Amino acid sequence: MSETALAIALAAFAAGSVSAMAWPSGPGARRVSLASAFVGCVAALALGIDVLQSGISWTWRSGALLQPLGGVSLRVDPLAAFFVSIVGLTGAPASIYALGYLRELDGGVRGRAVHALFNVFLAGMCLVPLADNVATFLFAWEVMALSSYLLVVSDPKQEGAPAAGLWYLVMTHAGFLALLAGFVILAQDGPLEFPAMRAAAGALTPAAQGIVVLLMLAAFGSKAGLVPVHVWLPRAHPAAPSHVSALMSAAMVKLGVYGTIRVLFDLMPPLSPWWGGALLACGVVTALTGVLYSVAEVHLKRVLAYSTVENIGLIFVGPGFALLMRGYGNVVLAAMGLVVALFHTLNHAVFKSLLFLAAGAVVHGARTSSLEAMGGLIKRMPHTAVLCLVGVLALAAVPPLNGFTSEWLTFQLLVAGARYTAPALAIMLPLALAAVALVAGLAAVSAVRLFGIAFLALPRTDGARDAHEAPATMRAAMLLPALACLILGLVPTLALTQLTAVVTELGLPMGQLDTGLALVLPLVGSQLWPVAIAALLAGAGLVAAAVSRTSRGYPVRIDTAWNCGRIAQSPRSEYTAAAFAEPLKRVFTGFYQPTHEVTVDVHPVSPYFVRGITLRSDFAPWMEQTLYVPLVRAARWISNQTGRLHTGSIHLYLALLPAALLALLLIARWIR
Amino acid sequence: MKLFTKIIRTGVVTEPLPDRAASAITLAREIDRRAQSLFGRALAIRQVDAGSCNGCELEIAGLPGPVYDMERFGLHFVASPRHADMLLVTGPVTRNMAVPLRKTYEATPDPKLVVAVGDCARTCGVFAGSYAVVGPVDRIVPVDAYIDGCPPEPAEILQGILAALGRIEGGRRG
Amino acid sequence: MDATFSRLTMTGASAMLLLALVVMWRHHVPAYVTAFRMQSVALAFVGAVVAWLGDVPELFLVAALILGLKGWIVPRILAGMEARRPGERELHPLVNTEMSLLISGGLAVAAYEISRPLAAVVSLPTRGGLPIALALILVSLFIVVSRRRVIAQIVGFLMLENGIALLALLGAYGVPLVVELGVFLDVLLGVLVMQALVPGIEEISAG
Amino acid sequence: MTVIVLAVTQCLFLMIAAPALVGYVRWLKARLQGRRGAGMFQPYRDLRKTLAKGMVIADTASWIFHMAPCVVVASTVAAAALVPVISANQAGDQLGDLFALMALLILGTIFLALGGLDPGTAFGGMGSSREMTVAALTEPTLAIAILSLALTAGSTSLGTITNTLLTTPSNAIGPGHALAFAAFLIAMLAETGRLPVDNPATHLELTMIHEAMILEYSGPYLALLEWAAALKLTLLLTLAANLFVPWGMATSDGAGALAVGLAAVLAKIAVLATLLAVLETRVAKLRLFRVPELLAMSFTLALLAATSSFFTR
Repeated sequence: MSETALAIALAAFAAGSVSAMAWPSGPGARRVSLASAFVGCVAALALGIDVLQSGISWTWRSGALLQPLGGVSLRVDPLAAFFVSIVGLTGAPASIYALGYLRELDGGVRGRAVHALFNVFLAGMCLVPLADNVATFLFAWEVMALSSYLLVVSDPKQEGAPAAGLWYLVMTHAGFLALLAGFVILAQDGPLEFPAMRAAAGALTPAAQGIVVLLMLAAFGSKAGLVPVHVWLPRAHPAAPSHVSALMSAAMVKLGVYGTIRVLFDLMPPLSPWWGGALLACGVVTALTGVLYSVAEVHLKRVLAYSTVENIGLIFVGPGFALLMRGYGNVVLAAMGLVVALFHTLNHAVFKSLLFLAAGAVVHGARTSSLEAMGGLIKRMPHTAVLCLVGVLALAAVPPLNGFTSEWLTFQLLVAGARYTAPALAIMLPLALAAVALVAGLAAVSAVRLFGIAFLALPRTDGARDAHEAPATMRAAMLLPALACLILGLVPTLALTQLTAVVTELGLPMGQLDTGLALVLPLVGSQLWPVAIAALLAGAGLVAAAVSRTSRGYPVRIDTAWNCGRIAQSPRSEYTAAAFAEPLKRVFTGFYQPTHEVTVDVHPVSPYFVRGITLRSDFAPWMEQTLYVPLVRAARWISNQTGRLHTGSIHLYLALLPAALLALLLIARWIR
Repeated sequence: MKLFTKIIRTGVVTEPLPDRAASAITLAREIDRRAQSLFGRALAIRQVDAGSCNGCELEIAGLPGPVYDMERFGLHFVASPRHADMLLVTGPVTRNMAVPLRKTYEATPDPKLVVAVGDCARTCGVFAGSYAVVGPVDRIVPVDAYIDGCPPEPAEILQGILAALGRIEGGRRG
Repeated sequence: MDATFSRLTMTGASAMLLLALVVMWRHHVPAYVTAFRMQSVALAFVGAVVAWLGDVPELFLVAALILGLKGWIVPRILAGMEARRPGERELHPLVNTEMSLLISGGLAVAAYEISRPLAAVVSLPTRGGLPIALALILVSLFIVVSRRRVIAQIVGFLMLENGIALLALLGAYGVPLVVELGVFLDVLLGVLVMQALVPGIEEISAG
Repeated sequence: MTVIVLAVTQCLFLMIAAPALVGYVRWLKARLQGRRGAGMFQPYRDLRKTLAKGMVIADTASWIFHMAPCVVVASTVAAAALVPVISANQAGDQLGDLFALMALLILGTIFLALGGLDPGTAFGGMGSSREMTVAALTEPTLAIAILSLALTAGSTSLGTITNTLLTTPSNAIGPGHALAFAAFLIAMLAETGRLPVDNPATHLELTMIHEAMILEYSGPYLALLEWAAALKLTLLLTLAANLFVPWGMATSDGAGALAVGLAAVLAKIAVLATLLAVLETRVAKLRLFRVPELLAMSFTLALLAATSSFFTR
């Protein structure tokens, strides 16, 4: 069954890209190619769910394909299936969305390219988790990276797209090299097949292990957006078309998580717990950095991108915790750590794709991507507003939506870890818990700010004033993830039971999770019953609404908003996104390092008549400056130095050959 | 600690209202019983300075204090007309305050009372005829009760409010 | 018995730590003096508890001395110093308040981590309080380095001295009485000298 | 069955008692100010009056403005359903634990903030921004306080925590418990917008946090919001009382035990409310940008509590 599903998926993606290229660009081509993308995603989802349910994993190998690199070999196991199903789950709505979203691209070359690349991108993302040898993995990885890069730079009108693309390209290729090196060391000149590497990995020296882990974390971390290698993410996501940024943030970034888990928990032998501690700390720092920037950012899609960084941080808390616990010999907690990480991966995939699609609709409708220029959209785009509110509440991690369930699990995880371990973790886990709690609170601030400034109050610009609702296809596409948010929030056990199977496959048995509506975990003394809470909320809310309707004995009047007797209410008196974040900017001054410049425009007659005052407030990107500027400088210096070699003397060039050969031989000898 | 010993030593300083008939109060029009029963022992007041000399404000500022303690009657000041049941308007209505007064009245949910405090609010007092003055309060919003005096004492203001609520007798029908 | 013993001493010790945190949080110098006074009372309480439950009778004397000297005389001297230049606050310490509080929290956590081996070797029922005493020492050192006002620094120094006394009480049921007396005299002398010097120092640091 | 009935009664008890608590605090503060003050049942009269009044809705408001009060009430009631009031073995534990309670309160805060932003007035936005900031900065303290409770009790479920403390009272002596209690109380002051974080009786918009968001609400909506705020205060006070000083709570379903439990909880809430009134008479409101210092203080306390309960486990 699942073999055919895979075949269908790949065939569909191929068909989609070919049709987009071959067919004269237009509505027909758009429909056909996106429809086949949709079919492919559904097939991928079917494949994933089938394998997750049956637990049957199979492999397929062909030496003929990709022959020079050592042939293609695929393996579908529950872990891979889970990530494939995430790709399918988020790809399907994205394809429907693109039907309405990319209408204006019809009849242009760009339309063709975008649709074709979209299919290629999906195919690449489906193949990455399935790869069972280095060649296939790197090939799929590169396909995914290149297609997404081209999609990022696909819109020439998008300001800053080329720069974003450059950042992305450099980071992803640095990652690629790190990946290659890591795999080569891991394989220890054995065959570059995953099973062989799994068998051989036990023989690695601790030093080599350390190097591999670092390389892999650098590579997958740079794809996932771990601090400090996250810098491409907030640049690339806003530049890409929204359905692509939704996919990048919901699926592609998650493949970094997949790679980490696959290497650290499957290919590598059990590692020292300190790696876990490091990973945990890294995750926490990432989460804090992401959420702090997402609270202060005013560019709509960049707010979402930074919140993706935050959630990636929260996800990485899981594997770190799992490594730690496995190191301390508490297998059940380790398994829980991974389960929670995977569950949050799923939840974030769902609500972040919803939010990016909604953001696309807003940018599309209001013709601006800055929060400061929006406002009042809830009246102009009512359906988008409702759907976006669902996503925003999931982002804020409040019941009864899925974001809350995984946050609750993360809290329980850290508490249980603190309870069941030696005081050596006495420092780490409480601090981690505090940090996660702070992240949750700030995420709520960011969510309120996002929805409140963009959708509520009065429109701040003409663009927002005559914004229009998104076409039906886009709204339908947003409805799917919104429903998923609700279902995952109400019945988390639906997914969690499958995830326990996934981690059991990784040699971390967690024990059978009961499939009831209430969420009960081993080693956790408390339980959560989301459906009951939701019912309680709904009931009490309805009663309250009824009371407010019936109790009043006097009429309801509509009047202008009360602004202390001012004659007219103008959007200029509204709180702006920047103002909303101001208290936090003050509290975390050390982090933002804000810069203020005030320019007063005075009347020529006298300096006492002020025409206008403009305040320009920004914060220093110290992370980039301290980390990357030196790197760039070093790279330039090296290239200049090597430039010196080009003297033009043929003898020098000839001399370089034997020199290089000699050096290689020596190095090879030395490594033996 | 000093603070609390002082508190204990001082005790409650609130004075009972003088029971002499409140001569300073004029009830401009009949207030419907439903509203009166509703506001019986719970009334939220929004004070609007329509352009007074702040003499009346000084007296009004005495109301929440320990001596007159309006809270014992269930009265309290609120920060927004949306929360208010009664507007306590002082001063002749100046040109600048005419619209805000009107808007404040409209912003107050039904049912609502308007009590005009001080001579200026009723007759514009010494400011009558000034180019800056539109007129007395009832030129702008319907007034339920007047409290005369320049300025009226806090006790009289309290009596006026209570008379408007029909909780104490007294006050001429005007 | 032992349980109550350890819990009582720990309560006293953590009360002392809290009073050290008060110095981080408040800006008024009189509040510092009050904090120190109450901290010394808490120290006397701990001493009395140790004397009683650990039956070391001469510690009662020590406790009484602490109460008299640090709980009464020294605070009065400090108050006198403040009375000369009243109303000046510790408005801008070298480390701002949030940071100071968080750092002291971190110091306390670190103290716990450092003193675990110590608490392991000591078998007295009072060992639970050792980390707190260590934390108190670290925190008061931090007060000394992070505050600008000289009086605040003196208070920090005195609290440091309290912390050492606490450590001695909990770790070894107090040092011999003679040493204790010597320390007291040193403290008194130090405070008196400081009292003489403070105005000058304040001038310098102000100018 | 009795458990369910008990749970419902407890929730209803909180809902009904809430205004009286606020009234009591106001009355006591009046007395401390040398005033006679309104009786402790004044808030009921105010609620009755406000519920019966008409409404004025801003023309700029959307359906969020109408939805917010209902969600605020719903989330607060749901949170109240989790709180053990009279009896330590309660049905609320089936629904969720302390973290769920935190999240429910945040849900209410979020909708309050959205309701404040919706009409597009300056003060509404200001209030929302401040309220969300304070709420966000309070989270870590609450989480760590919960952790230190969970470390001794072995679970984050409220019933378990109270039961463990009832069975082994010696846990309560010693620093961990006291520090966590102090931290929780400070966090509670910030959550419920009392002094020194926010002045519940202020009329000056610029100093407002909570009031500024509801300036635009009138009539029944206002009544709902006021009542929800009272309920939040009551449930947090009850939580503080029963999590940290659970003695007197009923452990069996016997009528006598329940009566004792009721008396005990009333006494404890009365004591805490008195403390609150005295505190609010004593302290002045902090400048908004000194509030983080207060929260840092409570966070440090909570951290100390967690570490010390780590080592005294």
